[in-house]
Amino acid sequence: MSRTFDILSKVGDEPAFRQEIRDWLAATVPADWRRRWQAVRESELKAIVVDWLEERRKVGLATPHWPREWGGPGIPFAYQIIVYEEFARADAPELDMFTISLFHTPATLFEHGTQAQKDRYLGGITQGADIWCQGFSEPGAGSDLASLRTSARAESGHYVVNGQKIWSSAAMHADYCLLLARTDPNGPRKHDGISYFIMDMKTPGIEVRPIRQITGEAEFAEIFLDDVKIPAENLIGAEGDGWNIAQSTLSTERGLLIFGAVERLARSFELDGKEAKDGWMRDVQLRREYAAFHAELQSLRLMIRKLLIELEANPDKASPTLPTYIKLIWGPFLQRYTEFLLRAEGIDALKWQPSIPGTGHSSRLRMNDFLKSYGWTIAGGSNEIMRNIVSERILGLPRG
Amino acid sequence: MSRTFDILSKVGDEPAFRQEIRDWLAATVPADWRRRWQAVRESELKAIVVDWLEERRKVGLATPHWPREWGGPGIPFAYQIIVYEEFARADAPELDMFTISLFHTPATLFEHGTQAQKDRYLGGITQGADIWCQGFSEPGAGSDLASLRTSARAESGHYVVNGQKIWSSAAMHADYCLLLARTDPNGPRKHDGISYFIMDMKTPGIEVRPIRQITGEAEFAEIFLDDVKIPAENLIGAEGDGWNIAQSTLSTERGLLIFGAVERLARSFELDGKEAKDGWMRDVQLRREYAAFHAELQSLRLMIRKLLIELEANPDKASPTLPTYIKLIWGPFLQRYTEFLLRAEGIDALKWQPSIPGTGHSSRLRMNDFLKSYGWTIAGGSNEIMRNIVSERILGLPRG
Amino acid sequence: MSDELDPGVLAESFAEMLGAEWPREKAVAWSQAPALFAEPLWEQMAALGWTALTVPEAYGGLGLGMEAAAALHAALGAAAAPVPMLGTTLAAALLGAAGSEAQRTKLLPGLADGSSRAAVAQPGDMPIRLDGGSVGATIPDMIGAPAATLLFLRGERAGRPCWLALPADASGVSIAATALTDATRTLGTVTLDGVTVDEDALILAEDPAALDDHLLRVAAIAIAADAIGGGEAALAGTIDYMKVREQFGRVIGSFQALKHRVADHQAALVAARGLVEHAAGLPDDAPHALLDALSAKQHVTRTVAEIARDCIQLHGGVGFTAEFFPHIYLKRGKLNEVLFGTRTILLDRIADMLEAA
Amino acid sequence: MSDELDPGVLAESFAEMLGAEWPREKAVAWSQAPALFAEPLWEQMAALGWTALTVPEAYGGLGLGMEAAAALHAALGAAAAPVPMLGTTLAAALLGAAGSEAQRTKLLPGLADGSSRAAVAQPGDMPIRLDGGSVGATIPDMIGAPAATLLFLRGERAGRPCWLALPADASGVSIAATALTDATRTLGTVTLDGVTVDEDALILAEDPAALDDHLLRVAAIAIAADAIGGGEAALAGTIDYMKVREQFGRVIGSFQALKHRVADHQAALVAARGLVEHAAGLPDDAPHALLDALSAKQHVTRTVAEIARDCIQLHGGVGFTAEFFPHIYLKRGKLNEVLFGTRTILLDRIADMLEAA
Repeated sequence: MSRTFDILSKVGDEPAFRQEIRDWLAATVPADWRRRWQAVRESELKAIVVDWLEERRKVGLATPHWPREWGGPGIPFAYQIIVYEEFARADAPELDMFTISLFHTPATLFEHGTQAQKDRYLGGITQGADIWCQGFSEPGAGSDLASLRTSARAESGHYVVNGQKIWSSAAMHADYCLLLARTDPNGPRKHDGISYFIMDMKTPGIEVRPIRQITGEAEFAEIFLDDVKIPAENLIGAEGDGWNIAQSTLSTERGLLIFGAVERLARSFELDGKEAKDGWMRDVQLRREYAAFHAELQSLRLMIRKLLIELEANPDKASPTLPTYIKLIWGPFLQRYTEFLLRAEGIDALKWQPSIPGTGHSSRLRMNDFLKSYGWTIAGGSNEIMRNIVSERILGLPRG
Repeated sequence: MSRTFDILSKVGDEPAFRQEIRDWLAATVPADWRRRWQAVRESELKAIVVDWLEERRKVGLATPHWPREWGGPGIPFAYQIIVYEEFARADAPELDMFTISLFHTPATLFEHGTQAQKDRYLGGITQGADIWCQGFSEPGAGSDLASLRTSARAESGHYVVNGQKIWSSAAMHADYCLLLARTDPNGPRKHDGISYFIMDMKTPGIEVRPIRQITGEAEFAEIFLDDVKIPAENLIGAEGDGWNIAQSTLSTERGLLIFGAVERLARSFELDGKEAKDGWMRDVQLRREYAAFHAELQSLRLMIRKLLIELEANPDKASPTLPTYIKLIWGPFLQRYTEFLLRAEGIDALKWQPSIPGTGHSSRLRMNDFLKSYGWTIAGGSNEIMRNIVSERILGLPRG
Repeated sequence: MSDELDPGVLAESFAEMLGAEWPREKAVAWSQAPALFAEPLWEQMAALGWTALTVPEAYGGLGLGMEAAAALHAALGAAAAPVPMLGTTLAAALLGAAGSEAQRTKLLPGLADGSSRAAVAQPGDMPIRLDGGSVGATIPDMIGAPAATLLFLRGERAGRPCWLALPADASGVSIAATALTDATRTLGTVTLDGVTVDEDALILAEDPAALDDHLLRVAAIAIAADAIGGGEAALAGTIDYMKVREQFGRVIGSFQALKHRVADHQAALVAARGLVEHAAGLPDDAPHALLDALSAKQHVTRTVAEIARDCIQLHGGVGFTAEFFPHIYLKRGKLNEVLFGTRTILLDRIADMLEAA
Repeated sequence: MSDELDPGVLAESFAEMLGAEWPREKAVAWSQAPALFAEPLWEQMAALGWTALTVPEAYGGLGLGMEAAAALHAALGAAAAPVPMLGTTLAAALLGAAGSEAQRTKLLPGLADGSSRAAVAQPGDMPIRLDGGSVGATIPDMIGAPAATLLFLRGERAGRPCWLALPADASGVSIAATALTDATRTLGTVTLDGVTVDEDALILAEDPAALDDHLLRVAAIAIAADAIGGGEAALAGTIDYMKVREQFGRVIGSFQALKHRVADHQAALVAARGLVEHAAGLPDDAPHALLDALSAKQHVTRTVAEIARDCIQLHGGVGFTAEFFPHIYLKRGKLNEVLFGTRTILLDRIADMLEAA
């Protein structure tokens, strides 16, 4: 425990880098963290997650995929992949609560933010523990995001925002919000007239109401906006450019999030088989079903690795279709696999336990993982939308 | 063999009726008929089928479901069901080639034909062996039947017909055709202006070209119509009433056809399990899959029996939705079951053999049955159309 | 069943009362703050005679059969009602088939008037050794035990299977509740520690295997009925939602890809209901009575669980929240798949029966 | 594989030639009047060096590896080409792994130049007893045997597995063809009646089990590649059809319910292709080389057969006729599922390997 680690100094020597992370994880991640995180109250959750972020920060891995310009370690993509692989392999806690902070906020600000915005906000993530949330979806604008109705009325030096946002992950913990609102209700198409803002969550007029999920957790919330004043300098990009900027926000997690999720499942998959050695793995049929999932899981890992390799080689030339295919396959796969485990494990799998924060979609609480898998097929563009995209934009079939 | 049978005299005593049919079938259906029918050339097929029709005629069962007014035996519906049950149970040959003659022609003529038409044509079925076919679908009008383009131009005393029909079962053997053609190309909706004709297949200008199916057989054909003259008295109903009459033609087989098919499959299903006793029924997984199909097969049999009972009680009050559900479920079930047999039986199931006429969808040639199952999901309103009907007409979801 | 009551009429009256007394809002509220069972609802059911449905008339019941029971369980499934009716149906069947006159007289009236709530052991449960003296045993995962006043446990005396009927508050009996994801039912581990079992607590069947099959059949029908009711309610509610929820300027129920899925679900439910009604309508001694009940149970519970899954997806985001109803049916549906024999166990048994036929 | 040839470039040249020489019309015509194999096409393949692909350079081949072979088999699958290439790939692998120098010198050049056509026994085939004297045996269901000039059969001498290489026209050898529903391949029963087996016909592996695994891996990759090529061609052709076929005044490709099915198929094929390419790209001695090949084979052949089924349905009526192409891919796809191990057999083996890992 007293050993010091210098992971970043190993960049340039992949095996050494991997070994150093592995050693650090072994020394740092408590064997019983799942039990401890599971026991924590919702109100204390942020503190324990921030503690883990701080641990990561000590070895420069709070924001492992951030370039140096953003204040990150600036390690090559291959090394970022190693980080995520080893975190998954060691079952290190995920930083779900920081997903927007770590991925969407920097990508958006770096490409579209002013220098002042970057200076002011990126540091709160690299050096602090600012939590960001996303204010995109609305009750009437889910899959059809462009029809959003939250309005931002320009007044002198600020905008006045009114409306309602939904499905905003970690909003109840958030310091800031990436907000889409309509500044021009008379745009020729509904995509027009949407603008993109940074909203301080402490501003008066904001009410956050957690949404209880079917797993019992409340990971996301509704945000009610009642005459919320946002300073004009918090506009990102030009007025009316919100839709385009949002597209890049949504596409900039570069596969690493889903990569982490799938690698965590791969670890869990292996354990599932081993733990069932004297259980359902003795049943010819269930054993075959398990073996068949292996191919599907491998095919997903291969697709994601291919995407990551392409992105590393040249982000602009990476396949624009692979992310869509990956999203379309991953959610239903996860649903079928977790459903298989319910069937294989019988009544035990149906017992209720509090969910375990930080375990993503592989908490190994069977029913929770099964239920939570619907997050992948509904959120972030439902699979129905993905099928429209594949058939129309990729395969060239006409709109109905 | 020398015993004489009087099946119809047993009406009024169900067990005796059933036993008499059973005895007659045992005495009459040759044990090796499948082998013999399989060996017959396409050109000789009609003769062997007619022989079997004649056998049935001897005991009054050529047209078992026909009322006395049509020249049939006029037995109660419960007894008709027994006939079809026992034919299936004994694996008696089906009269596929006579499907239109036995079901669609009488239903159409009896409800919509003139007395002269009934007198002239029904006798050719009850006493002769007239084969009828159906000239409904066209290459450009399949699921969308109402868009048919074959034209019938009225001249003095006759119509002149030009166009092309497709998917016409047994057309190469047929004496007559139930033809839909457009008499008025300027109807307000495409359903209008369609008329319904009896067409003598010996009329000059008709060319029949068999269509080879994916099983290798040619059970149906294309019909090319080049200035074919149809006498005006062969119009059924009024000019322009064709669409409505066709709807009743299509809905009047009263469940007995699909009942027969499902009962035949039930017989085959039982045999499949028994014959695999020392084969795939020893594999835990395949055995469970087989057991699971049992429930599905039972559910279909129950739905069909329910429909038949309702029809017997009061045809006008029978569920209008059950036939749609049955059709929607039966085809995919048959596909999954026959596909299961392919998997269970391995390479043997993939060997080619000539198809066996008269065995319907249970020839027990595995690949043939599998391929032929697509007849049920494509023909007579594809399952896609059925799903539209269920969702729109039954569940009240709006059109897209 | 009695000739006097049409199961269709019964079903309507069940649905009417539950629609009024256990509307969807209550089911949703319950899922977020469950208790052991909905006591006021149970009392109303008892007042209406529902708990007496299959109890013989001589013991304060209505003497109806499995068709009526199936109609009731389907209605309770449709409402996702948190009441321990399965225990009553099973206990009535157990006592009716093998209880002594004294046991019936003692226990059936309480079941009939709802003052007793029963939990009945499942087929796989380890029997309790009863070869003398006081009894110690642990029976894990007993459905309904935490809400029960009366436990029916599997025993074995001198190598011969039997049942024992124990009050849940008998000396030495303790019940530890295990939380379930399906908040409408309860599960518990029953521990017997130095329990004295009187002779009159033993239910001795002439043919214990036949009794097991009888109870399995009753359980299969009751659970299949619960499932079909739940599946129909979940799909109907989803279709209603699809008629009002708009995206891209259209109600989502107008999208053909969704319509086709819903059409398949609807057809599957119609077929599945036929299996349940058929199995429930067979006489106890019909040749395929057990086969058809198990076939229905494995098929219907699976079909409904699959449909309930898709109801979540068809709802989109709100389907993922505890505030909408689909998850209630999915969780109840998943438990139905497992209770009284998982699909693999039942299919093995069905295959045995098909082979023996 | 050799560093000199990019499998993508190879794949393009394969597709180009087959597109010109074995267009869909020929495949459809062949399905209605098949022969043993398409001789002119085979000769062109030989002339272009395709039959020499994996034969070592020292024996007249190109010395390429499984990545190149996979590209070729995928192209042949896409064209549904009726050529016995699987036999060549397997025979080259067998001789390469275990043939003596004399056997390689004698047999490989003929395979490379296409003058020999091989059929290679499958894993489950009963080995021929070779314990002296003349040999009699029957080997049923040997894929490619009717079109072969050279047979590679499983033998056993003194309890030890081996292979024997026999000319198809050797004295005492007869081959009875069995018609297949997939008209692009052949199947036959090989009978040996008083056949003299010379010592130099025996192929003796140091580690027969390892050789079996090697051949199984090669077969699995070649068949999975054939399948993915077929699946992609079937789906692409179906999508083309959906863009022109009209019903209800719209091209059927605009119906959302059909579009969503096609989108799922497309995604499944992209994922499946990744498995094939990955398995083909692994070195022979990679730890998971066999596991990944078998996993790919079972998954890809099943996925493609399912998609080919739906291509029939998506075509509607014409999909049911021999004049349209989907049935060709379905039949070839169904045979691919079975060859060199059905899914159940492979999954049992995969589960063993996963447990041992």
